[in-house]
Amino acid sequence: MSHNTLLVFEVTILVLAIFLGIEVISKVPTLLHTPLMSGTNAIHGVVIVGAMIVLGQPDKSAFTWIIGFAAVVLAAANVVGGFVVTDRMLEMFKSRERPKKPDET
Amino acid sequence: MSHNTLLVFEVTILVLAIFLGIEVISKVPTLLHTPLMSGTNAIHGVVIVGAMIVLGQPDKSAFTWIIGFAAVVLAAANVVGGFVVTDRMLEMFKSRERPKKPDET
Amino acid sequence: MRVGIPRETTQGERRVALVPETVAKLAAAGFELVVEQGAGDSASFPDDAYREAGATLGDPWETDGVVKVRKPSPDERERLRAGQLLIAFLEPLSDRAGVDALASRGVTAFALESVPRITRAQPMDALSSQATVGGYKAALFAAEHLPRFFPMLMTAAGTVPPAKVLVIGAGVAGLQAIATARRLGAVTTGFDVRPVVREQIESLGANWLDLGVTGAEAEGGYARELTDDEMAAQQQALEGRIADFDAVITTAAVPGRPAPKIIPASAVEAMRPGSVIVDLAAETGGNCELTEPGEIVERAGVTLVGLKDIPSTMPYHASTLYSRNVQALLLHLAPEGELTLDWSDEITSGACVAGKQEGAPA
Amino acid sequence: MRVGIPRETTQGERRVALVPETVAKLAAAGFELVVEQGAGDSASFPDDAYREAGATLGDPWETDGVVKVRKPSPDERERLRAGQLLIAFLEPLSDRAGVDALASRGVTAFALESVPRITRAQPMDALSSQATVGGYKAALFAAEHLPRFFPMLMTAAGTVPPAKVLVIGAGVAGLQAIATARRLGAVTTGFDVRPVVREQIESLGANWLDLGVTGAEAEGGYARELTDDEMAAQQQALEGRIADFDAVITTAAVPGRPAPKIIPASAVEAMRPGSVIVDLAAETGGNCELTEPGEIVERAGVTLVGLKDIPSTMPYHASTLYSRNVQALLLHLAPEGELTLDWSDEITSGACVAGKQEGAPA
Amino acid sequence: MSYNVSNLLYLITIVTFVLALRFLSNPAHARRGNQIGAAGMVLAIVVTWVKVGSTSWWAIAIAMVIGGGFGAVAARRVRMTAMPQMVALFNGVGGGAAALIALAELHRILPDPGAPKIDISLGIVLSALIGAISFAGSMIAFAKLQELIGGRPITYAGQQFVNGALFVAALGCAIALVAGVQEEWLLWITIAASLAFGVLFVLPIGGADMPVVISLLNAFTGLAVALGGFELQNNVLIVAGMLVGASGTLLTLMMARAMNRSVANVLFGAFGQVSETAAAVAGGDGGAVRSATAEDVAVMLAYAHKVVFVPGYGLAVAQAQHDVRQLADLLESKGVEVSYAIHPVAGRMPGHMNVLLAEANVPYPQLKEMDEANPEFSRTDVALVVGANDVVNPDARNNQGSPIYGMPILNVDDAQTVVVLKRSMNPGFAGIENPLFYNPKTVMLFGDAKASITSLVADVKNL
Amino acid sequence: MSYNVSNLLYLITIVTFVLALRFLSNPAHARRGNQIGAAGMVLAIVVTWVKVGSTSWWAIAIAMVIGGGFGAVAARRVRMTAMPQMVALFNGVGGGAAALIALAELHRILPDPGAPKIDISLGIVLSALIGAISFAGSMIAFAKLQELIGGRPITYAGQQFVNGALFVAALGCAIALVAGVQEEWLLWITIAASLAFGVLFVLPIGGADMPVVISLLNAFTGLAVALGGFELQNNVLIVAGMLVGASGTLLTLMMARAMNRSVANVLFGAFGQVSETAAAVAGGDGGAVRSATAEDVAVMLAYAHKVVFVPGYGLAVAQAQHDVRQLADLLESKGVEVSYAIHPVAGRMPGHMNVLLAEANVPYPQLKEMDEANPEFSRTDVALVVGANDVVNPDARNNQGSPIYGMPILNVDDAQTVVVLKRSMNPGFAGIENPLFYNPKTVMLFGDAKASITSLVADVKNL
Ligand SMILES: NC(=O)c1ccc[n+]([C@@H]2O[C@H](COP(=O)([O-])OP(=O)(O)OC[C@H]3O[C@@H](n4cnc5c(N)ncnc54)[C@H](OP(=O)(O)O)[C@@H]3O)[C@@H](O)[C@H]2O)c1
Ligand SMILES: NC(=O)c1ccc[n+]([C@@H]2O[C@H](COP(=O)([O-])OP(=O)(O)OC[C@H]3O[C@@H](n4cnc5c(N)ncnc54)[C@H](OP(=O)(O)O)[C@@H]3O)[C@@H](O)[C@H]2O)c1
Ligand SMILES: NC(=O)c1ccc[n+]([C@@H]2O[C@H](COP(=O)([O-])OP(=O)(O)OC[C@H]3O[C@@H](n4cnc5c(N)ncnc54)[C@H](O)[C@@H]3O)[C@@H](O)[C@H]2O)c1
Ligand SMILES: NC(=O)c1ccc[n+]([C@@H]2O[C@H](COP(=O)([O-])OP(=O)(O)OC[C@H]3O[C@@H](n4cnc5c(N)ncnc54)[C@H](O)[C@@H]3O)[C@@H](O)[C@H]2O)c1
Repeated sequence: MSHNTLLVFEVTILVLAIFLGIEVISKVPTLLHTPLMSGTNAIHGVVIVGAMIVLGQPDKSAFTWIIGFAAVVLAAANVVGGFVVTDRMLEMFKSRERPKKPDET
Repeated sequence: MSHNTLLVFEVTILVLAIFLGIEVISKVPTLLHTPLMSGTNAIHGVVIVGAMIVLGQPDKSAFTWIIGFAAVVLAAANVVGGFVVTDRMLEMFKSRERPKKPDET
Repeated sequence: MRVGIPRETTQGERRVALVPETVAKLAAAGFELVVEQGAGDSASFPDDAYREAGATLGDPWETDGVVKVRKPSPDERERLRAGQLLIAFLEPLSDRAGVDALASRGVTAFALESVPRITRAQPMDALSSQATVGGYKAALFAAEHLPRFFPMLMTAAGTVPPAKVLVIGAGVAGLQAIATARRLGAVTTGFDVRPVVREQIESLGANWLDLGVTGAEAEGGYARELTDDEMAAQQQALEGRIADFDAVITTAAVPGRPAPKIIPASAVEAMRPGSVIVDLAAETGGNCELTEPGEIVERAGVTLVGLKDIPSTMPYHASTLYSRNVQALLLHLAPEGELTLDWSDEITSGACVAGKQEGAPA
Repeated sequence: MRVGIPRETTQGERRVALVPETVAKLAAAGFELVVEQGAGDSASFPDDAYREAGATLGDPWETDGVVKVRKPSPDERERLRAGQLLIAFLEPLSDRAGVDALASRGVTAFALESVPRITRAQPMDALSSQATVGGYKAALFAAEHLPRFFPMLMTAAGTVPPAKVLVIGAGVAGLQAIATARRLGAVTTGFDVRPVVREQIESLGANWLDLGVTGAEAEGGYARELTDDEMAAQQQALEGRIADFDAVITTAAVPGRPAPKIIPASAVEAMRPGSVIVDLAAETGGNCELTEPGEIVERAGVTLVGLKDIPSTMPYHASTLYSRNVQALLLHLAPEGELTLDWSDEITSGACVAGKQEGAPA
Repeated sequence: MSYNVSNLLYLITIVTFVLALRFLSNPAHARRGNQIGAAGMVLAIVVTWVKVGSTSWWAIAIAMVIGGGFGAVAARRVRMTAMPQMVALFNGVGGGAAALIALAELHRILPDPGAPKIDISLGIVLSALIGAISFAGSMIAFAKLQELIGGRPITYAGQQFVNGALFVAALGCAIALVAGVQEEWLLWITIAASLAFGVLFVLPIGGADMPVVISLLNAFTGLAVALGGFELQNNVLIVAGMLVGASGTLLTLMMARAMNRSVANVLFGAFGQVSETAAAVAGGDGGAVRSATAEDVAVMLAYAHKVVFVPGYGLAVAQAQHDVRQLADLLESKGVEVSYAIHPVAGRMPGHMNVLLAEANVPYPQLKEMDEANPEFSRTDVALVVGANDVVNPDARNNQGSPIYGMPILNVDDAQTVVVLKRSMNPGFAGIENPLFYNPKTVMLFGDAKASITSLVADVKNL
Repeated sequence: MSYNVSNLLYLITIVTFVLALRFLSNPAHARRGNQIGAAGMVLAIVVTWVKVGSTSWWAIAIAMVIGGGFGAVAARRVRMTAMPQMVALFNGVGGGAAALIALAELHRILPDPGAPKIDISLGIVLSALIGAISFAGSMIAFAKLQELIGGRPITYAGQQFVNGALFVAALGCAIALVAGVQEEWLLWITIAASLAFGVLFVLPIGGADMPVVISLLNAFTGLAVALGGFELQNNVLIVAGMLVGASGTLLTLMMARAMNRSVANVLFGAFGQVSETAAAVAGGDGGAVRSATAEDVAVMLAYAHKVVFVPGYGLAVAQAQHDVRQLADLLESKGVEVSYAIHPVAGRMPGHMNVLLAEANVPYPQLKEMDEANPEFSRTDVALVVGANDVVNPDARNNQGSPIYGMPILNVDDAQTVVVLKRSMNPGFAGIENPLFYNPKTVMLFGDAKASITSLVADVKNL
């Protein structure tokens, strides 16, 4: 199996992810646009995985070391900040799951 | 890259396909249940690809030859019959794309 | 078959038994129609309209049958011949003597009150059609005489609360009164002794008044008369609740019996000054003790509308509906324009109050 | 400040200028109120209710101010003193003499008709509040006198089509008449010379009758009088269309002018027998040539209802609304219960028709 | 054609399949969806054809002509009412194909006795197992629906035990194969047990429940195909198979829910008892009552040219007049012609319906009296009977013995479809049965009329 | 941890991300969605940590503490109104990280001068390019929103040309690299040009349009991450990045549509002109008018405790009384407390609103007159003003010079939020401006009241 075989599989995954990305949010109400944007922003913070792999390489040059370190810093800010900001935005929806009034059936 | 690497990619594809399969039909109205079932039935007729590969193998045993031939016959029936039946079921929706009445704005 | 349409002679009666529209249909069905001059005038149907519809002006009594609204006066009775057909409100239950007189003259008389209340006979049900007019008018009278608005209004000069209207007796007339009062925006409540009526009242968006009194339903959907004890209980319960209402419309009736006295004098006194009671049962004595049949009077600050013959206040449509009932009955008795009385038929034998053929079932 | 509430003496007038509810509020605001015995009787407000609300029974003329519904009769005028306040419908535009007489006695008189129609003065707008009663009642009168149903009914005795009602003049009264007729289920059409009214009519779910006649709107939302040519054109256009309607309600008025004669005799003749015209402008001569002000008459088979002073037929709520208008004006003129006339104020100077202080703007 | 190029082309097929499913879920585009899927299928076949090259191309061609020809003819010939068994049949052959492929692969790779062991993936064995179950089950479903064997549930004591044993046997042999007992007879036992299980599993299920079962077997076939794709390392098989597997499973759940049943109840409920729902709605005169969901009715309404509302007393009781008006407005905005047919004695007082509809501001010209309405029904697509009963009872026309014989009624049964909204099978004012409800043209939408109409409004909007 | 095991664990992360997006699209579960996503992220980090093993673990830890600490503090501290710039900032650093990773990889694999050429994939170069654009663009967006630089569009002649040239330069160098000119300076040019392009691309766009731009840059970052994942053969990066890329793109389109703009108009519309929409709704007294979509208002209504309808003449003109009643019923069924506040002179005749609401059968007890309604507004979540204007004009209270000064009004501005349904900014009967519309508490829902209420009903139902 060549590198290219894997590439084909990767492309397949990519295409499926595109469809899934579109389908899964297609019913979002306008009011959630901003929180959803913020949430997806947090999710691409997964780039931290890549950054960790770069910084975690053995035998790396100083250049890679610095770049990798910077990448981890930035990615970590993306992850943490992204999820926290989204959570704060969504707090407004929290209190509103109120119980049915008792006199209702 | 081992066979297992590919397997992981295949599993990833499988998982994405599961989500996609669910998302994509999640809004189907009851009236379309049967046509949709029939349509998906036609789609799994893609097994004909597998059957053709089996029958198209060089240097195959007589057993494989027979089995492969039978597989192609069955799969072809699945494909053709599936799409045709679905189309007939959906004919009822055809005529109904009527134009707006002229006196309407 | 020649059918005569006399002018009504009862005092205040403005209806006419057949209107030109129906005359035309009957003429087409093979009837010959003779209209007394001016018969339809008071209901806004001029003689010309009858002529255009195919009737002739003449003596309506010189015919094979006469259709009227009210029972014939003694004078009119004299003009009826043996074998002649008569269709009208003949009051068979309260005016036995009149019916007997007709029978003794050999007249074959059909009373619209006696048409059995079966599904097939609904087009001939003149009680229902006239009660519809009565119920509608009753609500209008209430609105008319109440010194208040029916609807709620929020205005620069303050908020006017909606009037509260109570309808007692929710038969055909009562339901129509409820519907009309609700249309005008009043908060409407209904009451009846027949428990099935509750759903019907609520189906008009009105409230049900629970007085804890229930009676049974007799054949044809009519109520049976309450016992004295039940009646006393009802009066008392009502007295406690009636002051909540600005207007009360009563339509309670038990066929062939004087109207039940549901509202005693004490209940009237409990009402606020300016309140109104419209008593549709005035014709049979009234549901209210203080009603003066035929009059509008004030008692203890309460206006009591006891007008009789309310359908006559809306003669055009009351006649039109009545006329279609008569048409249905005529076509039933004489399908091709010729009288063919089938005494085994439930409607024919049920509606006939005089001159019924021997051997016909009672 | 002592304020007197006399009993109305005008023939047929059943309203009263202040009702107990308002009396209580004014008493709380520092006024002293004197009610003539029986002042509220005909409007269903007994003397006791006034007493409970804080008024005293006595001579209403021996006070600092008198509030009435109708302008004082010559006798009553004699009882007014110089400097006394008077609030009532004083007919300043049509009864110049009466107003002058008041002025010469030194009375400070405020006419409710003259309250400027500005947003702030809406709670004092007694013309609107009484017109509301008039419009509502007009629709009821039409329903009452029409020999037909207003609503559509599909029954076993055939289908009754809905009545067609035309309302001419869609000011406050006209719109209320439209709303009420629609509530009763009539197919309702409105017409006015002011084109802005079209949207308002349609906002009540009614149709607009296009007669091709439009006039201009004067200050305060009133119409200006049509020219003779315009009037003739309107009469003619209407004559062609009026036979389509079962009932016509007219409310057209131009302030200070006799009511425009919109419906000529020929148009009445064009109508079907049994039709009804309710002429709310009867008080100022009527919109219909054949109207007999104060009477219900039949002309060419058409019933013409020309009753005057319609709000008096609903005295309870008419008085209540009027009373709140008077209260608003009183509180405006005497905020703390003491008269403090600010002649620079638009409402004060606009509504004052006699006894206006020197130097106040006209 | 290289493995990679073909896999990339297969990716296009995958995309078409996803789009096909998406479109198939939407009434307005369903047919286009099917066509897109078919196009993708043709591409996949062509790519495979080129890839396989000259090897056995004639055998493939012959097999395709035989299979395809049979499929085309069978699908064309079948009556509309026999569609479900066709789906079962084509699903079964698909499952059979999947099983055969797995069998061929396993046969090829299974070492000769004594030869060194090889790696056998669980996927391929499961593909054989599941494909066989799907094949056998579908064939039984087909036979039942085609009435080749009795449609009634077939049950006997100990059935569950036998089924369980067969399934365990099949799975056990499959696992043994993977675990290293690489004997060909194990494979044969797996397949035989699977086939038997498929037969016995479907046999006890009644005809009315078959659609749910077919949908489940359809999902099974999809899964079998996906598992086969693993072995062949073929993305199109993996993705297409799994799309069908997943959406088929969801669809099965939805179908069961639409019948107000759980899937478990459908599959195992038949043991020893007839389905209760079916019994409850079986009519007095032997006819059956068809009940529909609001969604179904919504589609009928939205795609109709002319809809006539027939209100009755139930409309008044439910106070649904405003909602009816709203539904009518909505339909009109979609270009449907709407009117109301008012029977003279509908309701409980003269003019009852008029009062309600006037309140809801229904324009008077839309109200048709009986004489005007009756000739219109024959060109009406849907007559929507809202809480009326006696006034649409055909016994008044046909049954001399009926107490309402002779009353003129609204001839709703002249319409293409009659939808009756009421809460139960209870009679109306006259207290008599209504044969209209057993008319094959009629579907019942049970529930309070206000609630039903509200759902209809929502569903029509979502179309 | 082996490559395959880690990739399988990453698959769990992928699943959590899909679920996160799904939940985030639904108001009832959005918060849970975010939490699920965070959990998946933690898993991915732990897996990577273990996999990377001991190498540089302390460096990673320090970097994570620095970055994470900054992110947490910044996100916690920021005011609610400054959320958008935070999103821009965090998106920018994510893009930066992606670019740095690509840079590191390229630096590592680029052959020394003279050494034999290697395969460079387009993906990794594009990752650097797109990541850099996203980083620079986001930083400008952040600076604009934070008012570090002017929020107004910044334009100059030839801008489009300069931007185009920069983009072509970046792309050209990237392609040259892949095509075989494997010189490191090309990489640096690519990155420099991308950064410059990012800056200049965002600079001309006005503050009001920023959310759309941020959403687009968010999708860019997702794409950059996915492309980086290709190089690292890391499924979680590919799938998560592409999910964000695809959903971010769709979201961008939807956001632009919600503003009634096209994306192109947002991105390039600013060249040489101020956005027209923004200008149209700028208020007379300098305040801005906020306009909302029906969906937004639907969410507000559905999640409110108490909603007060304030009808005016517009309700009558639109004849929306039946629809208002229906919306009220729907809200009540969701447990919202509903009432109607009726101003004495609302409409054009005394009792105008009563006529309409009685027709729609609104229960009398729900109608509140002004004196009763006003004290309630302070505990009202949403005051829904349906076609009223003068009767809610605060000038009557505050502005001595106003012709309506002194008229008592309905104090809707005491409510938490005021939603005004009308067709335009036109005045009402009195012909005067209404400062209520410029109140920060107010959102306008423009359109015919009947149409707006109908949409609200549909949207509330779909929540
Ligand atoms: N119009 C008149 O003047 C008048 C007067 C008296 C009698 N009638 C008689 O009344 C009958 C009128 O016929 P019709 O067809 O209008 O009414 P009907 O025959 O009484 O039938 C009404 C149907 O509505 C259903 N229903 C009741 N409440 C409902 C709800 N909330 N939601 C949905 N469905 C509901 C009932 O079935 P479920 O219980 O299963 O829901 C019932 O079968 C005739 O027999 C007529 O002779 C008429
Ligand atoms: N009640 C009475 O007795 C009476 C009598 C005469 C005068 N007035 C006066 O009338 C006014 C009443 O106040 P109000 O707040 O009810 O009305 P308003 O101030 O006249 O405002 C009505 C608003 O409704 C909007 N509108 C009109 N048609 C619409 C439609 N189809 N859909 C959505 N919105 C629509 C208009 O804005 P768009 O054009 O932008 O849509 C307008 O701003 C007061 O000034 C009062 O003094 C009252
Ligand atoms: N099946 C049919 O075709 C048909 C036709 C017409 C009417 N009906 C039914 O017949 C019923 C009665 O009709 P009607 O209007 O001619 O009746 P009615 O005029 O005889 O009586 C009017 C109402 O008064 C009520 N009543 C009697 N005593 C009372 C008391 N003490 N207190 C309170 N209420 C009292 C009765 O129950 C009745 O509802 C109605 O329900 C109507 O629906 C059926
Ligand atoms: N701004 C405010 O506060 C306020 C207060 C009350 C009334 N108004 C407005 O003032 C207007 C008039 O009120 P009104 O009812 O007292 O008026 P009105 O009683 O003077 O006149 C009644 C109607 O008759 C119409 N009319 C006159 N000549 C006519 C003709 N030849 N043909 C047909 N119609 C004719 C007028 O246009 C008016 O609509 C109304 O529109 C009302 O809304 C405003």
